[in-house]
Amino acid sequence: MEALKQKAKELLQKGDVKAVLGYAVGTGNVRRPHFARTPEQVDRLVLDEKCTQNLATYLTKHEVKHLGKVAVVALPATQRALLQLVAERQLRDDAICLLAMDGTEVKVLPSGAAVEQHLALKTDAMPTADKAMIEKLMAMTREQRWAYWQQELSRCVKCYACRNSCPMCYCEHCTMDCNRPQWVPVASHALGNLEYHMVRAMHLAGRCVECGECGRACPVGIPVHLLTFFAEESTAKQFGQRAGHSTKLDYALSTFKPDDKETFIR
Amino acid sequence: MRIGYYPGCSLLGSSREFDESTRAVLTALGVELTEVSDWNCCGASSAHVLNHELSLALPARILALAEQAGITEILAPCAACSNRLLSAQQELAAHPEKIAEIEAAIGMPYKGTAKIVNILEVLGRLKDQIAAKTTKPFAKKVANYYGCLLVRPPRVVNFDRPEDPQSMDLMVKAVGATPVEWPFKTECCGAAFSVTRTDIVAKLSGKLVKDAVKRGADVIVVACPMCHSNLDLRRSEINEYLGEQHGIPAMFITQVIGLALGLDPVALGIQRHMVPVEFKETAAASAQ
Amino acid sequence: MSRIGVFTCHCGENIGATVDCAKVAEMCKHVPGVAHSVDYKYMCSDPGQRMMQEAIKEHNLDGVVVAACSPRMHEPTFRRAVSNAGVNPYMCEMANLREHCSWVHEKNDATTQKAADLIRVLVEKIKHNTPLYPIKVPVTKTAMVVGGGVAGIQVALDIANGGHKVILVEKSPSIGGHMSQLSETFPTLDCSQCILTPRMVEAAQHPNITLMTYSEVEKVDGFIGNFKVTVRKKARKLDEKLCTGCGLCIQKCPNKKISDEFNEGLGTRTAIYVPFPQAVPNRPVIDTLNCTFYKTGKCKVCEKVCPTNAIRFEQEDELVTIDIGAIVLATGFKLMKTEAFPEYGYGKHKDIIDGMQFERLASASGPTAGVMKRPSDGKEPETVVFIACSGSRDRSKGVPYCSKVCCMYTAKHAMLYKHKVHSGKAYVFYMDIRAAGKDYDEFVRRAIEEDDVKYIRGRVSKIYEEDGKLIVKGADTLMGGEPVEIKADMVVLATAVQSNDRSEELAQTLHVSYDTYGFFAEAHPKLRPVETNTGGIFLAGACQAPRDIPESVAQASAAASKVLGLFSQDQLTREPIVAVVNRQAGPTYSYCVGCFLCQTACPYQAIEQEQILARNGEVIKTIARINPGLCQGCGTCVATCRTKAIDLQGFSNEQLYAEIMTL
Amino acid sequence: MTESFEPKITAFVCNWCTYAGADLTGTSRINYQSNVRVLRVPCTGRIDFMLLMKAFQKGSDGVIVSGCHPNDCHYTSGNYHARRRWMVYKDLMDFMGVDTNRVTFSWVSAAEGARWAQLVNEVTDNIRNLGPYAEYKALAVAGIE
Repeated sequence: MEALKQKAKELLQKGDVKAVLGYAVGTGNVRRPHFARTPEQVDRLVLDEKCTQNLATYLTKHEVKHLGKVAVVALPATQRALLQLVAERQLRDDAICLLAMDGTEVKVLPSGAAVEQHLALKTDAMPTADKAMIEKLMAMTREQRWAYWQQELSRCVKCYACRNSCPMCYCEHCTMDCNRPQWVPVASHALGNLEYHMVRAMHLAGRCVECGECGRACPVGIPVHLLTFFAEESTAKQFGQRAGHSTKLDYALSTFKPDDKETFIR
Repeated sequence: MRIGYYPGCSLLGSSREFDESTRAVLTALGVELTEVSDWNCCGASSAHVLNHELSLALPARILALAEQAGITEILAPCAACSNRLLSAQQELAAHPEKIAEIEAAIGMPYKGTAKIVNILEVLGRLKDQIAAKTTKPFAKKVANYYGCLLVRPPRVVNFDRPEDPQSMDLMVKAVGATPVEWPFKTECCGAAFSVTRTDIVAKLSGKLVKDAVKRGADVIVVACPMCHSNLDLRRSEINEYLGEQHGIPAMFITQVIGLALGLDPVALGIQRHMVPVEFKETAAASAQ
Repeated sequence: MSRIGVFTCHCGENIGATVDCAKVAEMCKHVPGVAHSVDYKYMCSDPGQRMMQEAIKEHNLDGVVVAACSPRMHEPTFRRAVSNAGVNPYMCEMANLREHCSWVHEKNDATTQKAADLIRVLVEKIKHNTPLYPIKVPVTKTAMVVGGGVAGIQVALDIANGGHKVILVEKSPSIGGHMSQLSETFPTLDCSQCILTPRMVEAAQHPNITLMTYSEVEKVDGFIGNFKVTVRKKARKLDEKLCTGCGLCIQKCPNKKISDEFNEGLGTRTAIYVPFPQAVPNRPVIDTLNCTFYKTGKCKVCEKVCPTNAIRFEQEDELVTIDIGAIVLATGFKLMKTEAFPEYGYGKHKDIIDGMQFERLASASGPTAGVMKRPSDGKEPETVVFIACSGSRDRSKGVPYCSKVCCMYTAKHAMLYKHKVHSGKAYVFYMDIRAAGKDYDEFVRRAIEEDDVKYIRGRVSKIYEEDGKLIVKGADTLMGGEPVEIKADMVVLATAVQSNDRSEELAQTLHVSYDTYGFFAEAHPKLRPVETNTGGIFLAGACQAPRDIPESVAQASAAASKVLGLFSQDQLTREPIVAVVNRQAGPTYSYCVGCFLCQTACPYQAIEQEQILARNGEVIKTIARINPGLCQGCGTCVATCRTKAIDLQGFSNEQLYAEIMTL
Repeated sequence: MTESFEPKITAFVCNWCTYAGADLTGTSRINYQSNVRVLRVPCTGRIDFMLLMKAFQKGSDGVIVSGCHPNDCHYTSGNYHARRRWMVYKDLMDFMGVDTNRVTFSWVSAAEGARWAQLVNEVTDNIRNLGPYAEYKALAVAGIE
């Protein structure tokens, strides 16, 4: 922790970055994002197992971009999100500065290439609980799955927390905001909820970095992250392309192979 | 250098001199051989064509035993053995789903981590040392006979050029021999017909012997027990078929190197051959 | 409120007998937005069209649904009619009551109801249609032809004769290509150079053609009608204007032992050289890799003997950028080398040669002056074996395709050999004889029947040397796989035709697609064989697939006609069914967030980057822009765009949404 | 399932292959059931998955999506992109419990007039057997006031 603070202070003092984005203790002992712009503010940084939020989400926001270069305390999922954001041209490679933990050592990753290399050391799979849940759902009958999701989604109030917390949902104009035509009904009712979550999952297929932030952000506890996890896994399984592993764009749904194999097209 | 060793059946039977000369030469070069304990048949000849599961399980057991003994690299001097080991290892690597079934069959875990090497690869690494330790240059004209399993199929063995290979030629050069330009390096010797159809062996190997002599070779050098059987053990059938008497000896590459290193010919099993290892005075030899 | 007219056609009995057209017309009257609805016997007839045009004026209609046959049949007819009545043609849609309804369903109420439904869908669509106008793109009427072989020369001549400027770029010092290396040509056995050389001269002298030999395309920007091509003119090391082509430098060059590319390594040349005597332009180049001066700093004999002082040792490559309207690729092919055949000795036997080497041996202008001499010792070969499909149709060699020309040239080679060596024996090993073409099969029969060439159906497994002979071991599959062994003096491998060196690199420079084997991909295998997927770039000859001379020439003229068609108007007019990226006022400027995921989805490289600049020139945002000159209107980008920033004119989100909501 | 249930089938087809193929069905006078309503788009690449969602919202009991066979796309690769999209979308629909028997993906070329008739008949019969897509219709009723 002290090493991290030390590095953060160094970066600020040298003027390499304008701010360090990390975690601090918030109300009720939760971990909240914290922008440290002075060495004093750095002292409030914490990093422990309670820090789970994917901070990459903030980097595409106008307000943060206006700050200048920001160093980010980056968990593996955050690192992946940053790579994907560079691939999707939402961040410039030279705007990247990551503080990543490698055991007890703090590493400064100053470029996409450095992140790629660092990430290559780790195979960060989906949490086993989520994997098990997806398997459990797939073992159900189709009707049971329908009932499960209808039950779950009935609690959705369409607050869009899942969307807003997602590092890859950076669009300024979301399909949900589209009203000519009004693709998806605005109100939170059975049809609109199903459609919203289906669209969100499709838009993240091949792009989801599997941080699970959307699921954690949901105020009514719907496991919405399972949808994007599933879509990403389906894409990866079928096409062998994965999000968040390279600064070079390799999006499965805008590329193809003539011999892609499916079994259902008649 | 320490290396695992899988002799296989031939090296304990008809080609005992291959085992003897391999051990003698490698020991002389400071290589320590660790024989895989409790090894079994590699599945060559019949098993692999009759039962696919067996073709995987037999080599897998050998490799699993090697893994248990902490062997990371395993030498199988017999070309058929190394070919079987490689084939099985590659198939299991490409189809990991088959591993569980094979593990159940052999009753031990299999990882497939041991690297399989043939005798020419091992000798190739030691070439400089061999050249330096050569006390009695093998000043003969040599027809290098690779046969089929050492270089084929290329996707399995991935060793040397499948047509007109070079590794043995370079090896014998290092001990002072002159390889002859020979188009029959990989022609068929008759292989397993050695036992069942000696007439075919006589015809096929006869062609090899005759051409090697015609191109001025003093000796045919091999690295496969099967090749050796056909060219040596079946020489009387060959000569009968050709209607000519050819006394050109067939030797294992390890024997050639052993002689060059000045090792005892008996330790190399030279006396075990059907065709005596005797050389008439040749131009290459007298030049020395 | 829209004022839409619905015109239901009976198509005689074709629709009328199954669908109650009068009822349909009546039902449509009550659809909101419909101002006028009638039925008529034949809408496409003159009176029918006139009736429609009058109704448009009388009822002040702003959109029209014609419920008749398939839009694939008469959409242009009715759009023209509507346009003549003063309504934008893209405000007219056709409901397919015939092919999709009356012809395929029983006569009953459900069918009539379906007819009305089909119309209602389009009425709702039209409410969201907007007038569209043809896209105009200016055209620079200069063509560039890349590759100066027979295909490239033909394209250049055809375009030039059509009255437009052509720049013919060739990487080697002379135009002529592979055809200039050939001895005689099948199936007529006329001398290749005799027919090609006049064309080469014609191209060089044509007032509309500029030759750029010893030059390569370096970079291509822009799009159809408006390319900017950068060409690297490699330094010939002499002043082409001063050089008269007298050849004195070549005679005096002391370095005479360089392997001659034109003769496929069977002859030698000097360091300053022209590739062959009939070269166009007849100007030498200095091969700096082999020139003594460049290696040792001494020599300069050529400079001393040159009567016009044209030698320029210090000359460097020059980059030239040219405005071009259309590009034709005619970069040809290469042959697989004999080194690629381990079973035939890895290319180490001098007397195992490839087809192009045989051409040089047989050519009157070749290294042996057309006398049959084998390369190793210059002896006349008494037995020659020709092996067709060497590498072709062989997956293990990476060439599963048929090289197409080998069956014919192998027959020709065997024939030429027999004509030159009457007592000689010629054998051909083949897999199948593919001699489809005018007078082609007759030609092969002639080789077999009149010239006594022995054709053996089977493969050759191995060739090795024994007592100065090449032992060719094969099988005769028509004799039940009987092994065949031939003692030959020379073996000719009809090696596979492969895409030319660096063709993939060139394809990437030009943004055209290419297949697994590096051949350039045509836009459609049947219907657009000389076009590429990139507008304004066309294909001719063997750069697309293996081709013989007649096919290359025919394809060249086809490509030229495409270019001439493009150049026939000052502006290129295109259907406005193209994608557009949404634009709006700041601070968002566009729904587009610039993720460019659409870029790889576009089959036409039509998606570019556009920078939105502030007044002070600062980049505010980078978004996608569709180049309407390149977009073909497939809409794949639209479905890829998450923010719905891209839409397809004519099949917009609103239109399709409206259609579905009518169901 | 009621005796008189007639399914509502919506078809999204590309202009160059399947639409033309359906035209050929007409010119060949091959009869098929009239439940299907065809919507024409330039290419399967244009078919946004949201169009399928909307078709179900509007009460389609079955949906057909059809275009050019692989390698035959008028735009060379629109169908390849579409195929990938469907491969993922179908998986996702299944994961969310949407009845994927309700969607039929198919390649019908401009020469396959008879195949189009057969496809429509098979899908229509199949959906008639499955009955109305009540689950989804209930959503729409609940959803749209």
